Amino acid sequence: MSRLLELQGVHAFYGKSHILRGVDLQVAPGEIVSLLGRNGAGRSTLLKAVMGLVETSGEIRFGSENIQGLQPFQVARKGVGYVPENRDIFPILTVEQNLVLGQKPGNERHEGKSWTLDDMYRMFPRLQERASMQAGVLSGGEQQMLALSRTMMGNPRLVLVDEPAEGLAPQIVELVAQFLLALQRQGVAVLLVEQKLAIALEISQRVYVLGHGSVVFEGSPADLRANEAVRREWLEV
Amino acid sequence: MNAMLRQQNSRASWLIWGTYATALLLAPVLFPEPASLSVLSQTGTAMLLALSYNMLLGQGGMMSFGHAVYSGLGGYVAIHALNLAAQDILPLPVSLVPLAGGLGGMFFGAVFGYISTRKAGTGFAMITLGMVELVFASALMFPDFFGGEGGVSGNRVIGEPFLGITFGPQIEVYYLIAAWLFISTAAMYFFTRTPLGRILNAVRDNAERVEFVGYDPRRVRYLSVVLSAFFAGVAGGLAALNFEIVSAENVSVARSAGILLTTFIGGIGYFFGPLLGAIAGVFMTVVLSSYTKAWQLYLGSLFILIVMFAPGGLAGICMSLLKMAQDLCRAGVSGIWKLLPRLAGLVLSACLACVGLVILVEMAYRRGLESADRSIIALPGISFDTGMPTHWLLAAVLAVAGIAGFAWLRRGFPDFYEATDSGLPSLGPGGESVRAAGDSPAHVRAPRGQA
Amino acid sequence: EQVKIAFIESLSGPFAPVGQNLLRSWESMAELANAGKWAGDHQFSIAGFDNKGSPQESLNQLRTAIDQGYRYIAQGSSSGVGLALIEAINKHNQRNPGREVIYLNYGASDPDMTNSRCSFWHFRFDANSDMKLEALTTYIAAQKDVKKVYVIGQNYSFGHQVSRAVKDYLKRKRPQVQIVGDDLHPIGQVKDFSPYISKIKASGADSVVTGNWGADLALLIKAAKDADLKANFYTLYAGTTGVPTAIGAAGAGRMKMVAYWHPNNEAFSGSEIVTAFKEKYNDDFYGMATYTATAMLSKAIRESGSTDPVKVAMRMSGMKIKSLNGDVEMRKTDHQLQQPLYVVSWTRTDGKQVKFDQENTGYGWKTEKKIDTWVASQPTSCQMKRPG
Amino acid sequence: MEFILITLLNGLSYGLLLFMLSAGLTLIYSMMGVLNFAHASFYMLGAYLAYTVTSHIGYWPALIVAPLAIGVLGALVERHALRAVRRHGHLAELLFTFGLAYVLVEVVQLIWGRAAVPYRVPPILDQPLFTLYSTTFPAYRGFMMLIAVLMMLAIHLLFSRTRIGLVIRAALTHPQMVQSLGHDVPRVTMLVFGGGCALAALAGVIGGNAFVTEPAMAGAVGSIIFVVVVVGGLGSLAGAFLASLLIGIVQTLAVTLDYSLLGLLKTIGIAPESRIAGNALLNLTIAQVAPILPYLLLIVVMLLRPRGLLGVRGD
Amino acid sequence: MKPVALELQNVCKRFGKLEIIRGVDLRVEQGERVVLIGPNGAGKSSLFNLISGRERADAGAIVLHGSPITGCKPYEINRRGLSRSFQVSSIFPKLSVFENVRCALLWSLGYRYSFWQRLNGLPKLRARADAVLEAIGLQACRDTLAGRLSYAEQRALEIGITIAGDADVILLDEPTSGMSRSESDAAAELIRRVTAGKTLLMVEHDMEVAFRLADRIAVLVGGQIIACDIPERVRANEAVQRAYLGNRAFAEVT
Ligand SMILES: Nc1ncnc2c1ncn2[C@@H]1O[C@H](COP(=O)(O)OP(=O)(O)OP(=O)(O)O)[C@@H](O)[C@H]1O
Ligand SMILES: Nc1ncnc2c1ncn2[C@@H]1O[C@H](COP(=O)(O)OP(=O)(O)OP(=O)(O)O)[C@@H](O)[C@H]1O
Ligand SMILES: [Mg+2]
Ligand SMILES: [Mg+2]
Repeated sequence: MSRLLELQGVHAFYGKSHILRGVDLQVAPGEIVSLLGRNGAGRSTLLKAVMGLVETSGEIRFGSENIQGLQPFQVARKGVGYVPENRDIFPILTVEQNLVLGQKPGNERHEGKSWTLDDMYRMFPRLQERASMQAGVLSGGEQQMLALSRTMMGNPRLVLVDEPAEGLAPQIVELVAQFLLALQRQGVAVLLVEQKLAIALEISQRVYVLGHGSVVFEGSPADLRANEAVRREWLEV
Repeated sequence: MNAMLRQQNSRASWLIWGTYATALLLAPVLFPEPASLSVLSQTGTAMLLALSYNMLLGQGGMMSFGHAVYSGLGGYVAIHALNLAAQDILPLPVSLVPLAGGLGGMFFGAVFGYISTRKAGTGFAMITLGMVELVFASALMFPDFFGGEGGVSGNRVIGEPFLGITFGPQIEVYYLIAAWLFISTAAMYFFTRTPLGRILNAVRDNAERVEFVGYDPRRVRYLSVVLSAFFAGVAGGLAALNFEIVSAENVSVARSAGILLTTFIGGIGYFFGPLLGAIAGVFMTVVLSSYTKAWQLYLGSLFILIVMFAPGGLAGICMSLLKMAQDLCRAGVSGIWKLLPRLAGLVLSACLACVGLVILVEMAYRRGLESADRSIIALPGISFDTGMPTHWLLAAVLAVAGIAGFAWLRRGFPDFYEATDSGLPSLGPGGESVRAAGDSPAHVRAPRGQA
Repeated sequence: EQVKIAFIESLSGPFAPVGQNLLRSWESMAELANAGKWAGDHQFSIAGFDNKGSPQESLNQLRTAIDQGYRYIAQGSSSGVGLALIEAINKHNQRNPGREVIYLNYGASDPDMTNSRCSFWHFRFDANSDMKLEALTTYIAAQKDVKKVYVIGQNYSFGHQVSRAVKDYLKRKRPQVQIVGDDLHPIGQVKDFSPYISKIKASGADSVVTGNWGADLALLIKAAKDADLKANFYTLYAGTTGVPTAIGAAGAGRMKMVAYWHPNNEAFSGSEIVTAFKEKYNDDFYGMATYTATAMLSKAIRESGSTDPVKVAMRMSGMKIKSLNGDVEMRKTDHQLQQPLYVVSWTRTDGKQVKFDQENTGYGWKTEKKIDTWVASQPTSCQMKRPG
Repeated sequence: MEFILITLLNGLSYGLLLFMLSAGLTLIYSMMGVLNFAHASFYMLGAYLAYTVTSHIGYWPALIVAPLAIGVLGALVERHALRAVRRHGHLAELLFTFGLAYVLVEVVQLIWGRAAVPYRVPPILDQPLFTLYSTTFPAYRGFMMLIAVLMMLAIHLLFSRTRIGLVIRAALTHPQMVQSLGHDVPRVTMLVFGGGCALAALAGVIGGNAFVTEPAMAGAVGSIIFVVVVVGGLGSLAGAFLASLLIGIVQTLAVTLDYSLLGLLKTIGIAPESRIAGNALLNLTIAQVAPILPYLLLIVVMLLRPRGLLGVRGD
Repeated sequence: MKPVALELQNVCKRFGKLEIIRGVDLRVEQGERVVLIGPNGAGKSSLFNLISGRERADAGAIVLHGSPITGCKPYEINRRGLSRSFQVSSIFPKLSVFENVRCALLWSLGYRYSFWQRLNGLPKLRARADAVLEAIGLQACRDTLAGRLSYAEQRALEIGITIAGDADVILLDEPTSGMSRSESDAAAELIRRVTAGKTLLMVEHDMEVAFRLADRIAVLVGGQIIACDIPERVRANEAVQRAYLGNRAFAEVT
């Protein structure tokens, strides 16, 4: 199996608190991988670790390069996209400016399709309606759509998506899920963190379960459904 | 258990307040020279002023560039009151003149605060900047009240001596200042423990949310400014008694900036921070300035260092030292032995760096400002000649060695910032941040957001 | 015995150059006096105390100085500080008999200091602003081509005084002269004087009188030059450190000043001092009052045979000496030095009339007229309380 | 007519002058949200450096060298100090620049002494540009206005032609996220800060000889340039431009208005008794307060329109 | 019929050209629990902003306990007994959890702008605050700075601040967002418990929670209420399904 992203023995820290304790994980091109775990298990931290947003040690490889210790913008320029859990849209910019910022400087394209503003607007017509508005006034769900589209504008080969369904109406959740599947069909890999088990299990090929900062389960969604013990111990309250 | 804890707490607080009072009482005994008495008196008023400023900055997140307006105008009111009392128009004992100052400050706080507190954050800061410029300009334009450039003078020795106290000798004025300072400190501390004081903290943290628990943040800010202006006015009144003169500089931007500087140096996250800041500030502006012309450079540099490396201020440094000491105690004898050499090394290299830098600065000042020709700074045992390149080199080597040593030894030691939360209020670029529909203000970031 | 003089001026911050220059003047005078045994065996020593330009801080420094045993206080670059010092010294002397100090004022020119707020302990060696304006207006009144005068000044007590005095005196001396404008602007706030110049121009003024000093003066003159305003400027403070540099060629021919002395005086008296000063400090000597003060103090000490301030003060009160600008007298009634004044104009140096330039600008002062002591002399309302 | 025309011209040129002084501050404030208190100090440094360069190799080289050098200095300050401070928030940044201003004044005095330096307008520009009725308009003033307009254009181009503006403004609230989108925020921030300082220095090169080059020069413009950018509004270059012109014209017009309250009372037929008539407040004319009108304007704008004239954000 | 606690009459709101709320009518009876659902951007939070006084309605009337509150300031509305929470937690990050709750209590207990009483000298206040902490399950982190709480804890605190003042009309905006299935169930329980006897209006995207808590469900689409009925009937409503619920299995309702 070729690997797009590979983590080996990754540790992550916030100041003195040690959050990830030796995580191993792989994502292959064009694969959707879900990262599950309880609140505070460190899933978001893992995504941040890949992006270089937290202090890390260990090895993080993207394609053939080691990206551990790189600055976030360097990681992003290599083709990693990140949709953070609190969306982090830029409130004082307009919706369109937010999207424009998603385009990477240098305009590197990769093999697949390159995304344009129009694609995004087609996907989420709501954004087009609000294109010239300050993004700060968008509704929670609209901000979520914006955050996702903005990252796609950079044509990433791998997207790290943190809780994309949070605050979305069921209908839009469905839309997002389809969007992720569409991405996958175009060869983009997705590392997904999602609370809503049903969605995660539905669309992903493999799942990892994090507990106490390390991987406690790895397998297919079917394996997880079958594994009552892991679910009870590491996922439910 | 709770009761016991509370008892312990109250014992600790008695201890602290007792120490504070004793320190105020004994200060003149410890520094008996007459000159130091006047420095002590100034320190007292500066402490009061800084505390009152921190009511706004530290507790309310309101950065004012015009706090001197309140103390200065309070001072003017006080000196006029004193002069009226001297003419027997106003039956006011000298010891209560600061009260007149306080009421004066409060009055102007009520007037100006009504305007400035309509805004928070940058808006507030800018309004106060405009205000102080206006007041300062008027102070020179209206000599009737402000006494022109000579200011208004008074004579604090009026009326019959009360219990032999005339307030002529400086020591009597010092104790008057100390008494007012102590009472005001207690009052301001009390304020932090009252509903209004607490809500003020809440307004600092998240003004919008406060509106949804029943409070009008503007009103909260307004009342706080008025109260803070009262204490500033008291400080102004005390200064008026101390100097027996109030002049326009007392309402200037520069003076306001000075208050901001000292308060911040002391540390705005702790109630007692401003006290330390005032001591440091007066030390630098009054004491140090009579030894070196470079005092402004030292003051500015200290300030920059604090902002960069210890935003918790001197108080923050104290607290983290305390914490370090506690950790050391816990580590036991062996732990102490392991740390001690390193600690000593740190202190030593810090001293080395300071000495080197100070010599460099002094040499530079001698060379640059005093006269074009060579001059000599004599230190006990050694002397540095600004005309000798080797001497410059020597000083530079000292400084660099000190800095390098410090940087090297410091690794792995707790960062003063990490150990101490600066308590810096968030000052959004536009004051409060943009409202997002269905969103809380952006500065209250979502949990564990990217810091 | 040592006669210790505490020099309280701004020695840091924006006004430090002036303070520094004056401190050096005092030091040079002390050297002269010590070398020439002006005060017999008594030696002068000067120490600078930095008041940071603030009246309040001056009082601090005063206390420090007194505590360190200083009995002679010298100050002069700000009337604000001067007024504060007078009050404080009065109080000190009243509260501490036997430890009196006296105040040698070599520049603070607020008339109040020798009128309503006069004090026995205060001696002014400069001329006060009323005297200077008296002299200046006398000069202006004599200029036949002056018809319309514009008064502009800083909006504070000194500016008010200048404006008032100019109007009163001119009215008295030559009522035909029209005051075509009277403007006040906040001190140090104006960056661009061109609107004022336009106004002056629109008023048709041929002369402008201003009490401005520092950057306010320099900018005013520059703006006038830019707009090609052909009016003469009559000023009081064009000579202090920094201003000549700032004005440079812009003021040539059109800037006049009234002063109690300047190096290009009729006999170039004091030129040795000017040259020596320049050589030593690369700076201009303009604080000649320090000379008068040192000389008078020396004489008083010599004559009274004591350095006790009370005795010295008694002796100085009413004393006459010869200073660099001629015969001068410390008037007994108000302790205001009576001395001749000069009206001078800013001119390119020519080596003959104008030998000394200012701040290496190539421009210096040329005597337009020397005004006799009695002309500038002013009545006083002072009712001095004398000790004993 | 003549007077009005000249007054307007004065107002316009003063307004442009203000804009020139505050252009760099606007750049930094509107993009980074930092009120750079050291702006005026960089302006002063620019003037002094230009003085030194001018006396060695001439004015025209100074026009290039001084801004470049100060720009680099600014970038270094950002890189090695401001960046570390930024994590403590905007207030810390503001305080840092505040302290920096304190120190820079001292440094300038150490290097160039405390008195004014003879920094003069180059002879070529030291002559009238044109004569309006009998008033000459100095060439240097025209040059100043030209530079102000050029600055405006340059910043405008920077804003509209590149994404730098967007990157920095986005980084105002979410620096990490902008980085995660592949933008090198630290570098851009450094460049912008350096650029702002270079603009300040350029203003110094030009303003230093038009005014007086002395250690107090920073303090003299310190407050007024804040008024310009704050009144103009955060995030708005056009706002700053507008505010400069507004302040310039208002202030210049006000100088010509010799009206006081007392005069007003008299015209409506009330003649107050002489004791009151001497009251300083009543006698104060508009002309006398003209130079402090901008502060009044600042307060009014903050109250009525806290985001500034054309600002895009505020509470 | 029970008395009406909150009533909206033809409320409208536009931002510039955009009409966000177009004539909403809604009656909530005393003690009733109404859940507001609707697609993203339908205007749910905006409606909350109008009711709680954060924004001003352009037209229509909002009536609380029979008296109009249209155009009142948020604090005035709160003093009349209406309290709301925010979609993204809005707490006081530099105060302790306990102080957060205590601040929320002060006005309702009548301490107002007092600066002459000592907080610690007010045992009633402390007891009430502790009771609230107990209810929201944050007793354990009483003295932690609120800004350091975990996400779920902050959500709980947000609810705590909202209910502390003992308002009897409570508006909750997506209280369970960002929680996992089992956590939202727990949160729903918490909400049921702490709002017992009070009037509740709540926005929720989690249908499980919505259907479990609601007495009635109102569906807001495009700024208008298209249905307002008991859960079963809303679920069956085809228009609602089309506009909101969708029909694939991701929606966890099915
Ligand atoms: N900025 C921070 N500083 C200190 N600790 C943090 C910070 N952010 C997160 N943590 C801690 O790191 C741990 C893991 O957090 P993380 O955000 O990765 O969890 P998560 O699995 O994404 O959970 P959630 O469902 O809440 O998003 C938590 O215990 C949290 O308290
Ligand atoms: N101040 C404003 N200016 C312009 N448009 C606004 C403003 N506030 C809200 N809107 C718009 O109003 C619409 C409704 O927003 P609202 O936040 O009420 O949606 P919501 O129903 O809460 O959605 P969600 O479920 O996603 O939170 C959104 O499209 C938003 O863009
Ligand atoms: Mg997470
Ligand atoms: Mg919403």
